[in-house]
Amino acid sequence: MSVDVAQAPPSLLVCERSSFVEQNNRVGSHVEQLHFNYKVSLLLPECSSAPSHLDSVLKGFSSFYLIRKLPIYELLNKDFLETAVYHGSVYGLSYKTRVDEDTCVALMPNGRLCLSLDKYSFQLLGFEGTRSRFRPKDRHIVSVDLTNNSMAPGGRGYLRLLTGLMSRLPLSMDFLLSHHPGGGASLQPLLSRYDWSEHRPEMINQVLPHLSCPSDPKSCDAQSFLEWLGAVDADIGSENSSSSFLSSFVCPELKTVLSRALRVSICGLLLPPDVHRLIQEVRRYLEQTRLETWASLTVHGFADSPVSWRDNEHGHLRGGENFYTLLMFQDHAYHLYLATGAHDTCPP
Amino acid sequence: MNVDEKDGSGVYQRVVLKNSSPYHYLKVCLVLEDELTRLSAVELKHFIITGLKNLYGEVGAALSFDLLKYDEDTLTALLRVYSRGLVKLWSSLTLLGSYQNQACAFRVLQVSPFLLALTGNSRELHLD
Amino acid sequence: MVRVKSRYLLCEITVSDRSQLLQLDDRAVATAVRAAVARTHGDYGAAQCVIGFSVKYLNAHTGIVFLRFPKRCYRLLWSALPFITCIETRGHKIPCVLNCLHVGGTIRTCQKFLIKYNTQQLHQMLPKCKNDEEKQQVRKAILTCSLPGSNRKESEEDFESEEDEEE
Amino acid sequence: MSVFMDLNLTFTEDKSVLQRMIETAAQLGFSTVAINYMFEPKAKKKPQIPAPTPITELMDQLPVVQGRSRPIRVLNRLTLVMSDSFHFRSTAPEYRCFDLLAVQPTTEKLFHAACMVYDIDIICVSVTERLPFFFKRAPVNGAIDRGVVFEVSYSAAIRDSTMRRYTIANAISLIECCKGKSVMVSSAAEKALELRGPYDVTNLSLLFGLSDKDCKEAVSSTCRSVLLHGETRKTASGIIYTVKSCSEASDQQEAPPQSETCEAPPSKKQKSSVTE
Repeated sequence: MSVDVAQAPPSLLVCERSSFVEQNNRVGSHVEQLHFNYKVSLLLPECSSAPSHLDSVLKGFSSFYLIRKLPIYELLNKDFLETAVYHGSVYGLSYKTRVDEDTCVALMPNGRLCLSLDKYSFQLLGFEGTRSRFRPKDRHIVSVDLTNNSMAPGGRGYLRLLTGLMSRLPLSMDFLLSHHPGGGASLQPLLSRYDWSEHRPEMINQVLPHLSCPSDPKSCDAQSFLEWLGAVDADIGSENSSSSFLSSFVCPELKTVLSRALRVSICGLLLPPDVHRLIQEVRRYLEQTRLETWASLTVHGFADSPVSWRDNEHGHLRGGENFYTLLMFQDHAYHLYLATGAHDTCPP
Repeated sequence: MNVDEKDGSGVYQRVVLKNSSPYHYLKVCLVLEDELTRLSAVELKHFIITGLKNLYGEVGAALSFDLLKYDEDTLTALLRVYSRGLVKLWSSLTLLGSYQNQACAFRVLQVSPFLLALTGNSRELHLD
Repeated sequence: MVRVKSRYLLCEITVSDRSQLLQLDDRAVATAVRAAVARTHGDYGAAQCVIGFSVKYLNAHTGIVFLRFPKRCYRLLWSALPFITCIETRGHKIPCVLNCLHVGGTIRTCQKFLIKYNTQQLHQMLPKCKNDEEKQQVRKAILTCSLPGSNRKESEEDFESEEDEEE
Repeated sequence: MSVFMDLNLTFTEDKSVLQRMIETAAQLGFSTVAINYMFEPKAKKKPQIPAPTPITELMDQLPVVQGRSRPIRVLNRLTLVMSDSFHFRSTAPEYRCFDLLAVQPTTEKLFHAACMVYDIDIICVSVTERLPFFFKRAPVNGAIDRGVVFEVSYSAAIRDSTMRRYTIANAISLIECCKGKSVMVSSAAEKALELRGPYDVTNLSLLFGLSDKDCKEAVSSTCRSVLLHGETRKTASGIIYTVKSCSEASDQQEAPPQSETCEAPPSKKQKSSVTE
């Protein structure tokens, strides 16, 4: 039982290189499968303001609702199921809960309800679930498909879960909810019963002057490119010499200096369809510009979501990072980097 | 490091890298008893090196890490350290208890193998 | 019953003037090792040798020393040994180098190694002998080299350790 | 996995220091803290056990835990520093005012008794001196079976270099002995700046020889089982629970049970829920 102090926690990085024109490219499915996005940040080199078509997409991200103290059994409400969940594209995630400490709940667009419970709550709930992959002894995952026959209102499984959530484990928590096109109408009956507020994703535009950047991102190695991108996002200067006392961080080799670059970031509960639309518009933008250029898009998932890609379990050991970076070029080629932390399954 | 490569037609390429990140990044904030005390970046780095030297001796003091960014007003810094040195650096930050005879504490706000993750922490989402 | 696992390091203290060796004692060596560990590995290293570290045996004539480290961290502690440049005893500083000859799991294996090592040394001494009398003595010494056991003999060479501690 | 707890904030007379400490703990993400009243019985004289200050007197409004919508939970705990066996009186009614009861034995005999006999929740491991005795497997395993938890506190390691060596050394020898089970790491902080965040503590416990998983348990699940164990002491093995109906019993401090039934040893049921 010796512990090595020199050991770092594990991480995972998947690099994918392909082209949008390729039939079996998987960008679309990757985007769809990361359901709960917290932040999208876009970097456009040699651009000072986004063209109108791009701007409208950026501003057109769906708004989302915050419901305070929502009892979870309300998600099993018959009317709510019929007006919203069965139609698909309802995104719900518990807010101000931590996946490594508390109970977390996620409602996925495919109608799947996922509860990540600690051992004691799981025993109280009395509904079948599976052991957590990462903390098998004290965390259990209950994942049910609400669109399934057995979970139809009145069915046995349905009643069991409903009574469990109503009497044995009366969970109630702050909940983020959104519905794809537009959100509104189908969620209104549910919202009207509780204290709720509507939120718009928060957008920040920034033009970065004189940015040193790797001259050929296509051939740049994944780790150093991601590091450079992170440095741009965090406003870290890379004008060090490698022998400097404070920091030896430098821009990857063969660098050029961009006269300017546009950085846009959006925060909130962001929906995959919106991200997908943004990608299409960025591609259009790349086609239209005459400059030999590229664009990068980073999408961060929620650290405390019980699922990351698809319905793969997601955990939080030291940081619950799950994000992907899409690097797009003019010739429709793309690089996709999917990264996860220690308690996470390999992205599909 | 583990690389598993599926190379289809030559156009589609997928590589899975396990624990490939050479560095870990920490976002830390120094809290001092006297809130008016300010440190320069060089002082902060020296202070951290002292901490490493106390806990891990000369071997620890030789551990190289970078101060990527430092905000003197909030005493918040971004550190980069080789993955092998993460536990050492982090624990020595934890055990640093005094700066020039006044009590202090390092609050480690976030740790990640990816620098990008530090700017997209969903735990910072405040809606009220 | 679970055994406390240890590693025994068999080291040779090399000094320029062999007579200085006689001034050494267990405590001086232990202090020197502790100080070196604390210097190179700080409080963390020092904490590792609070419990489980001891100088098991010191032969002040040959400069052979047995160090006992906990198995969990012996590599860490071992790495500090080359940084010992002098041992302080009774106010004197004896400049020396600790040369690690063998690492074993029990004292017995270390002892076996030590006997082999000493036999080798004696063999090397043999050609250098000036007169027959010396040669005879060395030959006799080689013959008496054996593990202290059933028919062990006291010899003038003092490499056997009296203690044979199996835990 | 349950919420993060720090079951050892040292009590001081100065209310503002205590309030700052509780606020800082909430800010760092601890959901439950316990205020620790250290008590060292003096020889011969009949010891006077301090009465805990009610939480409501301490703070008007409890601070909200960082990133969560609920307030922090504050408990009371008594730690007896024992140098003789008569210092522990198993039936002392004063003990009932506390949610948790801890003992810091200073001799091997007392350590053995604390592990095997005394009806307590926590055994503190001294971190300010070289251990006066070695840990033996038998009593340690006995304690684990009974659901008693060992505590290592880290704030002494922040204060001083020598203490740091003893903290690490003593913690390592404890954890070698109990294989990382039933160990809780707490602060024993005397002021707010000696508190560290839960993830920092997790990382620090790696130095004590705990595995990645046990580290996180040391500040969460293990603490939770301590709380449950503390409840069994108050409520007759967790089976019978009596509350005086007339008194205004706050949710922080239940009125002491009426009968002596609560002195029964923790039942099998509790044992399994703690060690699982």
